[in-house]
Amino acid sequence: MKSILIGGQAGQGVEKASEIVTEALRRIGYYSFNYRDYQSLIRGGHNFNVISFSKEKVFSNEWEYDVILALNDETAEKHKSHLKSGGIVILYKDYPQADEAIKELNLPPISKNSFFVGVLAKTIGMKKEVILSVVKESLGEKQLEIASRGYDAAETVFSIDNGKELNAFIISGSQTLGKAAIDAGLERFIGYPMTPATPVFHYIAAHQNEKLKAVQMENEIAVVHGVIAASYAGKMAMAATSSGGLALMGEACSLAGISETPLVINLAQRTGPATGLPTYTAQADLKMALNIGHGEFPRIVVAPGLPDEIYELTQEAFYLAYKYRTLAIILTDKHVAESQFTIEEFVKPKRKPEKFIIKADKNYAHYKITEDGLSPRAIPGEDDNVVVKATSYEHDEYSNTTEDPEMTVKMNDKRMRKMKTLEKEVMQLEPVKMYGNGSKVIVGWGSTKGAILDALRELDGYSYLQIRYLSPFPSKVVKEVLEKADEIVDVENNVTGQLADIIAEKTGIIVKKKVLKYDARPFSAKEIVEGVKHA
Amino acid sequence: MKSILIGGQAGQGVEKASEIVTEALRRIGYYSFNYRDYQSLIRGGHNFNVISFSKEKVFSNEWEYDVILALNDETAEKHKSHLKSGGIVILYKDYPQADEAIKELNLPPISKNSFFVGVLAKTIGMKKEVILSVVKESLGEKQLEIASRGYDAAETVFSIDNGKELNAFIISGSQTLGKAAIDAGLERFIGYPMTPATPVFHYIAAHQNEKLKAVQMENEIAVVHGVIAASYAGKMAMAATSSGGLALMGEACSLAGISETPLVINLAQRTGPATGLPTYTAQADLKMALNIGHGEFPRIVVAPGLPDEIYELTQEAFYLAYKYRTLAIILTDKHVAESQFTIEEFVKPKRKPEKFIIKADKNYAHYKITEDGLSPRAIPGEDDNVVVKATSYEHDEYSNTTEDPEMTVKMNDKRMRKMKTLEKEVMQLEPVKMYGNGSKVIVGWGSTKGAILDALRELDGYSYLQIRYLSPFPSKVVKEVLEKADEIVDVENNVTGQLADIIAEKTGIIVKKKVLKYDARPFSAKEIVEGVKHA
Amino acid sequence: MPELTVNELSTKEPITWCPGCTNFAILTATKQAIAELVNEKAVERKNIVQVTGIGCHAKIFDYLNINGFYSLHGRAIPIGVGLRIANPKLKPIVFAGDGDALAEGVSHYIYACRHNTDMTMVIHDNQVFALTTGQATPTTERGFKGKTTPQGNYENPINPLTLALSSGATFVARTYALDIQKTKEILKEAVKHEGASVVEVMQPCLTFHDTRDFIKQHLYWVEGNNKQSFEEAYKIAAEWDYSLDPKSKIAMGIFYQVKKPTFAEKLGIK
Amino acid sequence: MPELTVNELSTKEPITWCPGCTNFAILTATKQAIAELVNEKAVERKNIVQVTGIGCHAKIFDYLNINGFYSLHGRAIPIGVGLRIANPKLKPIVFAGDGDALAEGVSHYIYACRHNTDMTMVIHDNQVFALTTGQATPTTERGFKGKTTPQGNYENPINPLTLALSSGATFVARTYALDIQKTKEILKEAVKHEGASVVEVMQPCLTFHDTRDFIKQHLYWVEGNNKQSFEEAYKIAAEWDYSLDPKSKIAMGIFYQVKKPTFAEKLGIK
Ligand SMILES: Cc1ncc(C[n+]2csc(CCOP(=O)(O)OP(=O)(O)O)c2C)c(N)n1
Ligand SMILES: Cc1ncc(C[n+]2csc(CCOP(=O)(O)OP(=O)(O)O)c2C)c(N)n1
Ligand code: SF4
Ligand code: SF4
Ligand SMILES: [Mg+2]
Ligand SMILES: [Mg+2]
Repeated sequence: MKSILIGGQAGQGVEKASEIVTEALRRIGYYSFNYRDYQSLIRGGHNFNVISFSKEKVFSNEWEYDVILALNDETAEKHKSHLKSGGIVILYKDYPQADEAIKELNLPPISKNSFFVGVLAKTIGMKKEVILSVVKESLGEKQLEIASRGYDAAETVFSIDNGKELNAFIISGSQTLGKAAIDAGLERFIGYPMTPATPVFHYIAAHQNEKLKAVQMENEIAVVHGVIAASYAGKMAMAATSSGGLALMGEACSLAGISETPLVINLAQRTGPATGLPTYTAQADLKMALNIGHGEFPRIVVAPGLPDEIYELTQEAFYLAYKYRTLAIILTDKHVAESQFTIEEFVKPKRKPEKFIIKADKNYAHYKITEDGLSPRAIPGEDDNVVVKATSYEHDEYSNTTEDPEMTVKMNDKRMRKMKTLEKEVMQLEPVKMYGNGSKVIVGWGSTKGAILDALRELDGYSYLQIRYLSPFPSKVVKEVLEKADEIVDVENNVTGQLADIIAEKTGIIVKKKVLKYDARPFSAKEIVEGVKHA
Repeated sequence: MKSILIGGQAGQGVEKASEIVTEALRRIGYYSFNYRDYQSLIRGGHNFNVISFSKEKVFSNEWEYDVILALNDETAEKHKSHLKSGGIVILYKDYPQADEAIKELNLPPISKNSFFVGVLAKTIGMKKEVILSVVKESLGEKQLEIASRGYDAAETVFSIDNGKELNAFIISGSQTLGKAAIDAGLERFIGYPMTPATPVFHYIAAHQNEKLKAVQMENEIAVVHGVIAASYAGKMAMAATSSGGLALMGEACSLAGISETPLVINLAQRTGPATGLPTYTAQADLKMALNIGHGEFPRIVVAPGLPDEIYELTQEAFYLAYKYRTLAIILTDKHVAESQFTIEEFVKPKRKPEKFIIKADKNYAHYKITEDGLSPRAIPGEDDNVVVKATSYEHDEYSNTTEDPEMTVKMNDKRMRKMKTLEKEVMQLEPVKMYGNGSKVIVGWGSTKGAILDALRELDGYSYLQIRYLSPFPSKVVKEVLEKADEIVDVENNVTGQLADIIAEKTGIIVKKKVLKYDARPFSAKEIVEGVKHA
Repeated sequence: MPELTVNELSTKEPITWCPGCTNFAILTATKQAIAELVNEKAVERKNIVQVTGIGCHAKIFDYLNINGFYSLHGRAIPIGVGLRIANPKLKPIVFAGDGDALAEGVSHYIYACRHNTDMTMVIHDNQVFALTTGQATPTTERGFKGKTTPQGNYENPINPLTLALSSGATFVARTYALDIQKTKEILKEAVKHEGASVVEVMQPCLTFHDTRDFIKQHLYWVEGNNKQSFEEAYKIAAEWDYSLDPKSKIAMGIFYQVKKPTFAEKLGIK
Repeated sequence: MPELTVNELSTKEPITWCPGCTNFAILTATKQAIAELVNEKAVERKNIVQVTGIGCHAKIFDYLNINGFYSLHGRAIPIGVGLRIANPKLKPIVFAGDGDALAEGVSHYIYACRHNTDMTMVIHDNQVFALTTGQATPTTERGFKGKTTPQGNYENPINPLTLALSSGATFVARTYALDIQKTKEILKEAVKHEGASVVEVMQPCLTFHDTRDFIKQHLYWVEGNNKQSFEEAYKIAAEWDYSLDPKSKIAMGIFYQVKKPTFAEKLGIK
C-alpha cells in the first residue's frame, strides 16, 4: 500500500485533486481509500486528503505518507515528519512554473491544482494519458495544458504499475446512502443542513424528479415531524442529520414509537459534545441513538461500516421501519460518510424495501392487537369509508385515547411483541459479521470496520466481530462468540467504550480491553494493530 | 393500616377533601400516604385519592379499601369490588341532606365536599372537633356548618384511635422539591408548564421574592438555554420538566457538558411514549436521562424515592452540579411528585449547596486543565480585567476554539477525570441504601421505594437495595451486594426493566427476576409482595 | 353517494371537556362545515385529515370521525405541513391551541404561513394554557393571575393574526366559538381556500379564562371589507389588543383572502 | 482607568474567515463601538457579554476579547435572554446569523423582541447558510441555486425587521457591514438602547452569496425619519424585499427607537 497526502488551504481544491487521483488510480488497477480532513471554515486554514492505494482492496488510511503534495507551507510543516523513509514532499514553491503557467494560460488561481495533479502523477509513475483523461473529464479541456505542463515538470520517483482498469467506481459513504435511499423507493427527503449529514441532502436534492422531492425546513423539529407526517400519509420518507440535530428530535422519535409511524433517520455522527469539532469524526452517539426519546418503544439501529454495507443496511432499515412501523436509525459518522472508496459492487439488501400499506375497510383498526404485534397499516386519502387515525396518546385499537390500565398494558405488550418479532427477523438477516478465524476477538461497530479489516492482516490470531445491528441487539450470537474468545478487545472511536457497555448490558460480559481513540480522527490500521497488541 | 378511597368528578374537590382528612388524621396521631389518581381533563371524568393511614409510617397505597367515599356513581361502580371485607361505601345519593344543606346554607355546589368530609370523619370514628378544626382552617368558617351536618348525619363504623397529634407535616414530592431547591439557594426558576412537573413551578412561583424569580418561557428549548445562561452568569438556577420536555433538551444538555456550565433539571417522569398517559406515572425515562445529549460528558443523575430523600438529593444535586460544572438530573415521577406524605423531618443533605465561584484575575482560564479535572469558575460582570468565556466548541484552557487532536484528547481526558473525581465524591455520600437484612435482595430505584418498604414487612428473607445515584453509578457496592445475594429481584414501574440493564452494564450481573408494572399506576405493597414471591 | 351526515362524523367517545366548554360549539361547527363541504363536493371526505396539538382543544381528535393525527404539543402544524409535502390531495385541518401554536410551536406557525401551505389552521384561542390548569399564554392579557404568574401576567399579548399576516398567510379570519353558524361558514371558506388559512376562534375557557361576556359584548362582524388589501386586513386584525379593556372592539369575520402559489405548487409536488 | 483600546479587545487567535469576508468589517466596527462605549462610560467592560450562534458570523467569539458564550446554532438569543434574567447589569450583544436567528432560532427571536429583552441582536445577514457551504436561508432571494435547492430557491424571503417590529422590538436598524463607521455608530446606539435592539447588518458572503456590488448600489441612508413612529419604521423596513431586483431600494439606518419597559423591569429583577 502506498499513501499520498494532498494538503492546502480550504478553497484550493484539495478534495478535487484527490478525487482525480483516485479515479486515475482506478483506471490503472488500484483500489483506493480517500480520507478527507477539513476544518470548519470555508477558505484558508489547513485541509488535506490522504489517499491510500493498493492492488488489494483498501479501507482505511495511514498517517504516514510516501508522497506529500503540499499546496502551501503549512501542509509541509505539519506532515513532513510523517514521511515514510524514501518518501518525498512535492512543495508548491519548488514549482514556480505553476504560477507562470497560470499567468500564461490566463487561468484562475485554483488551476494550480491541475498543475500539481500532473506533477503528482508523474512522481508516482502514472502514465500521462491516464491522468490527462481524468483531468479532462472532471475539470474540462481548459485544464489539460496546465496539467500536462505539471506532468512534464516533474520527475518519476515511484514506479507504480500501470495495469488494467478496475471494473469499479469511486463513491463516498454519503453518496451511497443517498443512492440506497433512492433505490429503496424514497419519495420525500426532508432536511436542515448539518455537517456531516448535509452531503446526503445535497445528493438527494440533485436527484429529484416527479416522484422524489427534497425539502428544506426551518429546523430539525419541523424536519422530523414532516417526515413522520409524510410517512403516515403513505410516502417513503427520511431525514438525515448529525449528532446535535438528532438530540433535538427525541420527542418526535417517541411520537413515531407510540403512533407506530415509520420514521427513518440517518444519524451521521460527528465529534461532540455540543458543537465540538463539527467537521471531525466520532462514534460517540451510540447510546443516544439507542435511548433517544422518552418512554419505551421498539427501534431499529443499524451501523454500516463501509459503503457496501451502507447500501445494504440502509435499505434494510427502510424495510424494517415500514414493516414494523417504528423508528429506524442508520448510524454513520463523518468518517464513513465523507471518505471515498473504490467499490466493485453493492451488496444487495436481504429484504427489498416495501411500504406495507393495505387496502382497508370500514372496520379498519390502525392499532389492531395481533399475536406478532404488527398491525397492518392503511393510509389516508384512499377510501371515504376508512378513517386512519394516528395518535401520540395511549390508545385502543381504533386510535381512541385511553387512560385505562388494562388497555395500557395491552398496547405496551403489543409493542413489545412487535419488538420480539422484529428481533426474530433481524436474526435472520446478518446482524453481525465475522472476519478471520483467530481465537482472539476484536469487537467493533460502524466505521472502524475499514481500519480493523486492514489491521487484521497483521494481527495473527485475531478475528473481528462486527456488530451491524445495535437494536435489536443480537445478544445470543454475540455472547456465543465472545464466550469462546481467548481474548476480547473492543475498538471504538469514542471516550467511554459505548459498545462495550451495550455488550455488558446484553450479555453480562464485561470487556476490559479497550482500544479507544477520541482525538476526533479515525483509526489507522497501524493504530489498531498497536492498540490491540498493547491493550 | 386502613384505606379510604375518595372519588368523584374532576372539579368536585376530591383532592381537597383528601388533604383535609390526612391532616385531621395527623392530628390524632396517624401517618398517611395520599395517592392521587386524576385524568387529563379539567371537569368531569373520574378522579380519586386513596388515603392509607396507620400509626406506623406508611409510604404507599393499597388498591383495597375500608371506606369508599363516592361523590358520584362511577366511583362506587368502579371501585366497590375492591372493598375489603367489613368495608363500606359512602354513596352521595344516600345523603340527600347534603343538597338540602347546600340550598339552605346558600353554598356553592362544591361544598358538598365539606358535608362528606364530615360524614367520612364520623364513619371512621374521628372526633368531631378534630375534623371541624381542619375544615375551618382550610376551607374557612363558612364550611363549618355543612361539615358539621355531614358529621351528624353519619354513623360510626370504625373506631380509630383519637390519639396524640403527630409532630409532623404533610407534603407532596413536588412541594418538597420546590422547597429543597429554595433551601439550596435557588435564585432563578425557568419553566414551561408540563404535567407532572408543573406543581414545582407553581410552588416556586408562589415563593418568589427579591432574590428568587420564576419565569415562564416560550418553550422548553428556551427554558433550558435560559437556565444555562443564568447559571453561567452566576445564579443558582433550575428547570423542571416532564418526559417529553426533557427529550427536547438533549442538545442543550450536551452544551452544558462541554461548556462546563452547571445545569440542574428536575425530570418528573410520566407515562409515555410521547403524550402517553400524561397524568399517570412511570419510571420509563431512566435510560433517556442517563444518555440524553450527544457526545460524552460527565453527568449526575439522582433518583429520590420519598420526599425526605427529595429534600436531601435535590440539594446534593445542586451541590454537585455547581461544583462539577455539569448536568444534574433529579429523577422523580408523577407518583412521588404528586402523592402526599406525612413527614416528621427532612434529611439534611450530606453537602451544603454552594456556587463555587472564584474571584479571578487577568490570567483566568475558564477550562483550566487540572489533576482532578475541576476547573475553578469565575463569572462575568465582576472584574473588568477578567474575561469569562464559555463555549460549545472543543476548546483550549482559555476557551479558544480548537480542532487540534491533542487538545481534543486533553479536554476529553480532563472531563473524564472530573467524572472520576465526581464518582469518588459520590461514593462518600450515600449512593445506595440498604433496608432489611434478608439474603435475598430486591433492587429498585426512585418512587417504588414507598411500596417496597411497605412490602418488606411481609417479605421474610428479603432485603432492599435502593440505588439513589444512577450516575455516577455505584458499581462496586452494587456488585458486592448482588454477588452475595441468594436471589435478586428487580422491581420497576416500566416495561423493559431499565435498571436491570444498567446493573448488567455496570456489573455484568444479569438480573433475571423482574417485577415490572406498566399500567401507568404505581405498585401497591401487596403487588410487590406477590410479584416478588412469584418472580 | 349518500349525503354525509353530521352523525357519521361523530364518534362514540365520551367527551371530556368541561360541561358547557366552548369547544363543544367548535366541534359542532366543524362537523357541519365538513358535512357541507363534502356534500357540496368541495372536498372528499377521505382527503380531510385533522391534525391536533395537545391541550383541551386537541381532544376534538377523539370526537371527529375523520382521518387524523393527534400530534405533540406544538407540533400539529409541522405534521400538517408534512402531509401537504407528502400528498397535496390531502386537506389538513389543524386544530391548535394558543399555547400550542404561538408558544411551543410558533416557529412552525410562521413557516406554515410563509410557505403558504395549503391547509387550515384553527386556533382555539382561549388565552390560556387550559389543560395544564391555567397559566398565561402568549395571548393572555396583562395582569392575569395564573399559577406561574401569581403576581399577574407582566407581558402584553401578541396578536396571532397580524403575525400570520406578516408571515405570509393568505387567508386570515377570526370568529367566536359560540356563534356556530358564523364559525361554520368561515371554516368552510378557510378549507376551500387554497393556501395557508388561519382561523382564530375566540374560545373562552369556562374554568380558567371565562371571557364569554366580554367577547360577546365587544365583538362585531366586519362587513364589506376589502379582503384583498393587506393593509386593511392588518388594521382590522390589530384593532383589538387582546386585553380586557372595556373600550375594546373585537373584529370578527374574514379579514384577508388572496390567491398565491401554495407550498406544494412551489415545490412542484403533485 | 486607562482608555480601553481596540487592541485590548483583540485576541491572538488566527482568523478563519475567508480573506476579505465582510465579517472582518463587523469585527472592526464592534471593537470600535465597544471601546468607545466603555471609554464614554456608557457601559462597563466587565458587563458586556457577547453571545454567538453557530456559523461564520459566530467565529467572532474567538476574536473578541470580552466575556462570551459560544452557544449552539439558533440558541444565541435564548442565552442572551437568560443572561438578562440572571443579572440585568449584564449587557448581552448577540451575534447571530440569518439562518441562526430566523430559521433554527426564530421562536427565540420573536420572544426576545416581545419581552423587550434589553440586549442587542446583531444579525449578520448574508442571506445564506455560509458555514454549511451555501444553502438558502429565510432571507435568501427566490431563484437562488444552493445545493439543497439546485432548481432554485422557491420561496420569497421573510423580512427580519418587520418581523422584529411586529414582535415588539423597540430598536430596529439596518446597516451595511462594509460601512464600518456607520455600523459602529449604530451598534453604539443599539447597545445604549434599553430594550430589545435588532441591528441587521447586510453582510455579503464572498463565497456563497456575494451581493457586495448590489447592496452598495442600492442602499441609501435614511435621514430625518420619525423613529418614534411604528408605521413609518415598518414602511421603511418593508421597502426592500430582499430580492436582487434592480429596482430595489435598501434603506439603512435606525428605523425605530422607543422606550418601553424591559423584560427584567417587567419581571422585577434588579
Ligand atoms: C413538549 C411539551 N411541553 C408541555 C406540554 C404540556 N402541555 C400540555 S397541554 C399544554 C397547554 C396547552 O395550551 P393550549 O395549547 O393553549 O391548549 P388549551 O388546553 O388551552 O386548549 C401544555 C403546556 C406538553 N404536552 N408537551
Ligand atoms: C442544531 C443544528 N443544526 C444545524 C447545524 C449546522 N449549521 C452550522 S452553521 C449553520 C448555518 C449557519 O447559517 P447562518 O446562521 O446564516 O450563519 P453564517 O454561516 O451564514 O454566518 C448550520 C445550519 C448546527 N450546528 N446545529
Ligand atoms: S378547561 Fe377550559 S378549555 Fe378546557 S375543557 Fe374546561 S372549559 Fe374547555
Ligand atoms: S463563507 Fe462567506 S460568510 Fe463565511 S467566511 Fe467565507 S465569505 Fe465570510
Ligand atoms: Mg389555550
Ligand atoms: Mg448566514
